[in-house]
Amino acid sequence: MKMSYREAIRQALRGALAADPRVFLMGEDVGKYGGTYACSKGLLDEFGPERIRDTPLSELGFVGAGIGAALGGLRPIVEVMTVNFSLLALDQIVNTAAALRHMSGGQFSVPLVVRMATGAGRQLAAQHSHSLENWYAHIPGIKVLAPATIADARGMLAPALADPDPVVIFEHAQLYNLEDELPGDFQCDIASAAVRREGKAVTLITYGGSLPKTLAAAEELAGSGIDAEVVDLRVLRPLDTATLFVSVKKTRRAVVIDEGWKSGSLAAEVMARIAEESFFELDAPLKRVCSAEVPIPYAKHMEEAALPQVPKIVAAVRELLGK
Amino acid sequence: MKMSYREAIRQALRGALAADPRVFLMGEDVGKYGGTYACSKGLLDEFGPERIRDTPLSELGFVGAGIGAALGGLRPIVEVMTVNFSLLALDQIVNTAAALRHMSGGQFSVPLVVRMATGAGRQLAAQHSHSLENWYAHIPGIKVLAPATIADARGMLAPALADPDPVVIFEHAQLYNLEDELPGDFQCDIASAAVRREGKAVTLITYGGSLPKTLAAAEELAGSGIDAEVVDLRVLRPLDTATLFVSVKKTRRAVVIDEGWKSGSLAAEVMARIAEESFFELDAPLKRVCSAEVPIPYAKHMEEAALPQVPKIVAAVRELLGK
Amino acid sequence: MIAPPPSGPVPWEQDFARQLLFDMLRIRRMEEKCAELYGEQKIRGFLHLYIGEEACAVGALHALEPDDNIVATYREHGHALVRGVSMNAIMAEMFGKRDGCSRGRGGSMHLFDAATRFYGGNAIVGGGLPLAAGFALADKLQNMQHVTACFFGEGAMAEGAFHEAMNLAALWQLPVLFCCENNLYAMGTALARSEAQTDLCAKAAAYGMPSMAADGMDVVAVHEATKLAVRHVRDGLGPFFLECRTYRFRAHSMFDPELYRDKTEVEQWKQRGPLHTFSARLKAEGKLTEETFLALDAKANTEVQAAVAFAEASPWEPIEDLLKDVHTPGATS
Amino acid sequence: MIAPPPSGPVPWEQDFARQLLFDMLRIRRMEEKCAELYGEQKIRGFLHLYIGEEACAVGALHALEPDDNIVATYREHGHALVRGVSMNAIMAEMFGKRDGCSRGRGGSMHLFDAATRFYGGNAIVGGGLPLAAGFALADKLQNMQHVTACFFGEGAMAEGAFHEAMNLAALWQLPVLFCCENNLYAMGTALARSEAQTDLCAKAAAYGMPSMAADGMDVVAVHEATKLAVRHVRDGLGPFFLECRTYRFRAHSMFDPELYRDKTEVEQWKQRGPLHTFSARLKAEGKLTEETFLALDAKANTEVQAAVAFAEASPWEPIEDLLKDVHTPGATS
Ligand SMILES: Cc1ncc(C[n+]2csc(CCOP(=O)(O)OP(=O)(O)O)c2C)c(N)n1
Ligand SMILES: Cc1ncc(C[n+]2csc(CCOP(=O)(O)OP(=O)(O)O)c2C)c(N)n1
Ligand SMILES: [Mg+2]
Ligand SMILES: [Mg+2]
Repeated sequence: MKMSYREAIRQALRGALAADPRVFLMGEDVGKYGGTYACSKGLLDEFGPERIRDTPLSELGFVGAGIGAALGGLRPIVEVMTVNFSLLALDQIVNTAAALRHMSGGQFSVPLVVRMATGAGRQLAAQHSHSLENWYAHIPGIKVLAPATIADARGMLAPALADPDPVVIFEHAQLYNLEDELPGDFQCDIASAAVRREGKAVTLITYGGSLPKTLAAAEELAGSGIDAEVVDLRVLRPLDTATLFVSVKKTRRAVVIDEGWKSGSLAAEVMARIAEESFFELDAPLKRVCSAEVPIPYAKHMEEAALPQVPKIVAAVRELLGK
Repeated sequence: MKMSYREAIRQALRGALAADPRVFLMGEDVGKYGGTYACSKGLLDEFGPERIRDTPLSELGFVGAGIGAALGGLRPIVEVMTVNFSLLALDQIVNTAAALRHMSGGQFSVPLVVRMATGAGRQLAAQHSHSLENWYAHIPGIKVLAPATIADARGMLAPALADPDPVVIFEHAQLYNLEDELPGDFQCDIASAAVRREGKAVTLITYGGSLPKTLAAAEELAGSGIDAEVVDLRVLRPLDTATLFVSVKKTRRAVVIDEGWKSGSLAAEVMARIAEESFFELDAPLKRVCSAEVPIPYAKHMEEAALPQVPKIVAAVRELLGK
Repeated sequence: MIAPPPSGPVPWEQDFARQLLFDMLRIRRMEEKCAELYGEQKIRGFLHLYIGEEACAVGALHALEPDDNIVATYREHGHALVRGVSMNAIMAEMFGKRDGCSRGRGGSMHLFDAATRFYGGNAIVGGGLPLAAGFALADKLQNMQHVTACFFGEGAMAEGAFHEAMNLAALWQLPVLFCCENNLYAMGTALARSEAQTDLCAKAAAYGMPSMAADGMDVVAVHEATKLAVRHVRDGLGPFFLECRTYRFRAHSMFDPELYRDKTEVEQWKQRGPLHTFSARLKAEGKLTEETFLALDAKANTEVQAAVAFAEASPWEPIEDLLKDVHTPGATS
Repeated sequence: MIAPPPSGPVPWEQDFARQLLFDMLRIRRMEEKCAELYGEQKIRGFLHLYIGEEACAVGALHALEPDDNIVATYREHGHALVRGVSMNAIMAEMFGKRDGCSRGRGGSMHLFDAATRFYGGNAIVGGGLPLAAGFALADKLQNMQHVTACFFGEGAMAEGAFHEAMNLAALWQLPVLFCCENNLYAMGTALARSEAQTDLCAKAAAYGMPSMAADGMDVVAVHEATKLAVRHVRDGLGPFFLECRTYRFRAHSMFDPELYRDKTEVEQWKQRGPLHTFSARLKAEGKLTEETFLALDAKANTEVQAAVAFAEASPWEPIEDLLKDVHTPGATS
């Protein structure tokens, strides 16, 4: 069945709410407004205002309340409208949700799911275009997911809710309108990376909103005889490095594509892992295509220039291969 | 003259306040209490409550007020007691201080200095032991400094204040009691890394609170004939990679020591830069010694086990060199 | 809470009254055009229209001086315009062009203008409030009798940033005018579903801060209230909280399906629209004729057309300049 | 603001009165020992003593039920103890030992105990408040008549987290008892230098939340006030704000040089110390003899000695378990 990423998220939410009375959705405008990205449209009518809970503008407050509710026996899905506003809630996520289990000597699990839109590409300018996935991926005690396909959009929520510990899900805002076939069995793990395209010449490693661009680049490269393998990280913390190492062992070259700003990016972590563990498998330097180090500008041509794009990925691979 | 890191910071503050009437210090307990780490002891009496300004517990509010005051013509030094509490202020730092100049088309500079203590090692447990330097080093629009010596503690504040853009200074809490000779000329740049020890066998790259440990490890290694070069990053954003590359070209091996949690660390960024630019200069995989991926525990033996320590650095180098 | 001044005949010279009417018209016509241009994809990203709320910015900003500081939100076209940013520069900014007031870097949500001390243009709800306290602190420490006027929506009052800034301003007696544009909705969330206490002035009382509520649909009420408030602040008596009760006639942004409110509610508020009620009042008082009104309206439309032409003609910023202005050029460090 | 109950003779059975006195003694003796042990470097990190404030935790917690949730701060030894966490487990935790209530992972600032629903132990000022709202939301949605009691200092009230949590609790009518321990200082910052409005109950009014101020040096006043407050919350009438006016006799932490307050101020407050005033009152009313008092005190000291011995004897957590409990074991994903 063909469906949009948005609809896949919506069905995942609906399924989770129907399956477990402890599950509820909470966040700014998830209810009456129908969700900023319309992911929760219709759910208020179906599940009522207690379980589709509109919050005031209080990111720190309602994320913290989500943690408390999780400790209190519920299974909250907290929607922080976008990663940009999650900066206001980081204290609760890092200092409480992520740390609580360990600092209580293992007494409390925090079964909280936090969802947020991420990324640029819609001309929303500097304060609405962050890709801070690597900030979250840096924090012990949480899992970080980046569904990049319709199947993962549909499938990742259930295992995230089943996980007894906090899980943060990044939905790239550019993906909501993506349409694709939803496989009959969309159940999935939240532990492994996925090879989205097999190839032998180079490994392209990416996640989230950059996956479609990377696949398009791989197609273009295939046209000129360069056979790229594409690995979708899917899970940003903990990283499934085994899958990466197998691929790099085969291709002996890797380029990482990551919408985060270059310095301090998740791309750097992936490169570091390879440089630590697969150094002798490499025939060439590691490369990355990241966002330019600039607050994302509004003007379309400037924004495009700031983000990873198909031609840049293609060029990076060609440069690496000397072709 | 011998002095402590704390005293060097205090003299830097005093010098800055005396030199420019636009400079003022603001933060929790900087005044009457004398500063949590006693860095501002005596300054209230000398400069008065307008310029040594105690704030309520409102990290988001007073950091934002610092930005406004900087725009309004002053030169605020905002002390966020520790990086742990700066999580509450990140929105203002990232979405306003760092972005304002670019998103206004270059109309406004934000000459703000934010100081904060960082790091673990004092048994303060999970919520008081963060090393989030790489979060800050990820953000375009700010500079990030990590004075690790008495000279830098004394010297870095003046160029930071002279910088028209926001500068974040990390003072490692374990360094405050460090004593050393203050050179007569402590003026310094806030652009370059520094080679703190010359050597030929391996490059040890570090910053902040890990510098003393790394130097101690280098001494120990020297005892068994391993001659390590030690590079202190000093400036975490933008990275002075030229100095790193020169060193790696000489030693052909590098180990990065970073108190941040391993995944997504600044160490990863340093490794990525080397793997991109100096790959063919390397004779061995890159290595790093970081904090274990765990909220820092209270018990002394557990905390020590979680952090980079001299023996771990020594062991990592030996492993790399096969000695 | 201080009582608002009594209503009555418009207590202004004819020229001043017409100026304020004209400013409201300029905002209205400019934004109507913006909505059109959004449809044509000339303007992109988020676009938050101020239509219906014009009396707030016009009434308030005309009570301020050129040296005062203005801090606003993503719904700030009107504030920028009334403050004196040229319509050309605003329009070019929304087009993403080089002659935009933020060189195309900011777009609709990030209008900035150093010359008029217009400090944006902040797309983080509540983000401007701490900033405003800082401006006022700078003015106070430098012994300057400026006022910093900070505009924000009622939705922002649930954010911690609001409370921290209010406390700092009141504690340090900073010259800030906190100007809440209470349009009853934060996106789709009605005030009563976001605030336990819907009497917003009660929040100012929690900081010992004087406050006043004004009819935000009436430019006279807003202006007279703001004058009193500004007097208080400029006299060094500390910050002031002003609530302007208003309503937005349009959707929150161009993406909003408006599922959360009744058409009839919107229609009722439209009957109180700031433009036609004020012009009717001026006419009734003999301070305006239909002819003059039409002339003002035509003048506003001409300005809009010129602004669109200007924006169209303005060049794109060269891509090579992408990294420009991340840092201040020539910074020596 | 609701008026506190009138003072008068201690309105309690003798046993109950002695129990509360004993609990205050237990806290006092335990913490005096902690200070000593800090000097001996048995306890490290930050240690925030509650000495002087014992009436607050003792009075308040005795008004709560076992199924209620408790959320506290880094100054929580007393709360943990009165709530029923064993002194052994508390002391072992401060020693960093395996039998500590947080297995030595948390230390003084992070006491936790699932069995007594004692949820810490939060070292981020204001950090516990949103959490408390969440517990209460869970109880409300699950139709459980529990109360969540959240303790915090007056310094926390300047944090955005306080305001966001107060608003959520009031807006959703959540069963939270907000219990502010106003000891007049946040580290070195006196209340009047951190809050524009020093009448803290006025802040509750800004959320339409009922409130009461009690004499936090008087365990009777605190207990009676808390009973009323808890009744209100448990009856489903929404959250309640209780201010306990108290004072800490010791430094903020073991690093504090106490430059910010006069010795005489401290001495004056000590005259109102909760232990000796309450025992004097009980004696005057014939509910306590000096003998009984000494017996209780001896019993408390015995408990302390045993706790220290227990902590000493407890093994260290093996270093191999460093990464244990970052995630829940056996999580399948
Ligand atoms: C911190 C933050 N959270 C959420 C948003 C998304 N958002 C943008 S505007 C808005 C509603 C704000 O309402 P209000 O403050 O009343 O202003 P209005 O739009 O009505 O003028 C929301 C939720 C944001 N921009 N910033
Ligand atoms: C968010 C945050 N900022 C700063 C600190 C440092 N700090 C710890 S306790 C404290 C004072 C808190 O005062 P109050 O809330 O009155 O509680 P009290 O210590 O008086 O019990 C401060 C500033 C912190 N722990 N968390
Ligand atoms: Mg609004
Ligand atoms: Mg206090």
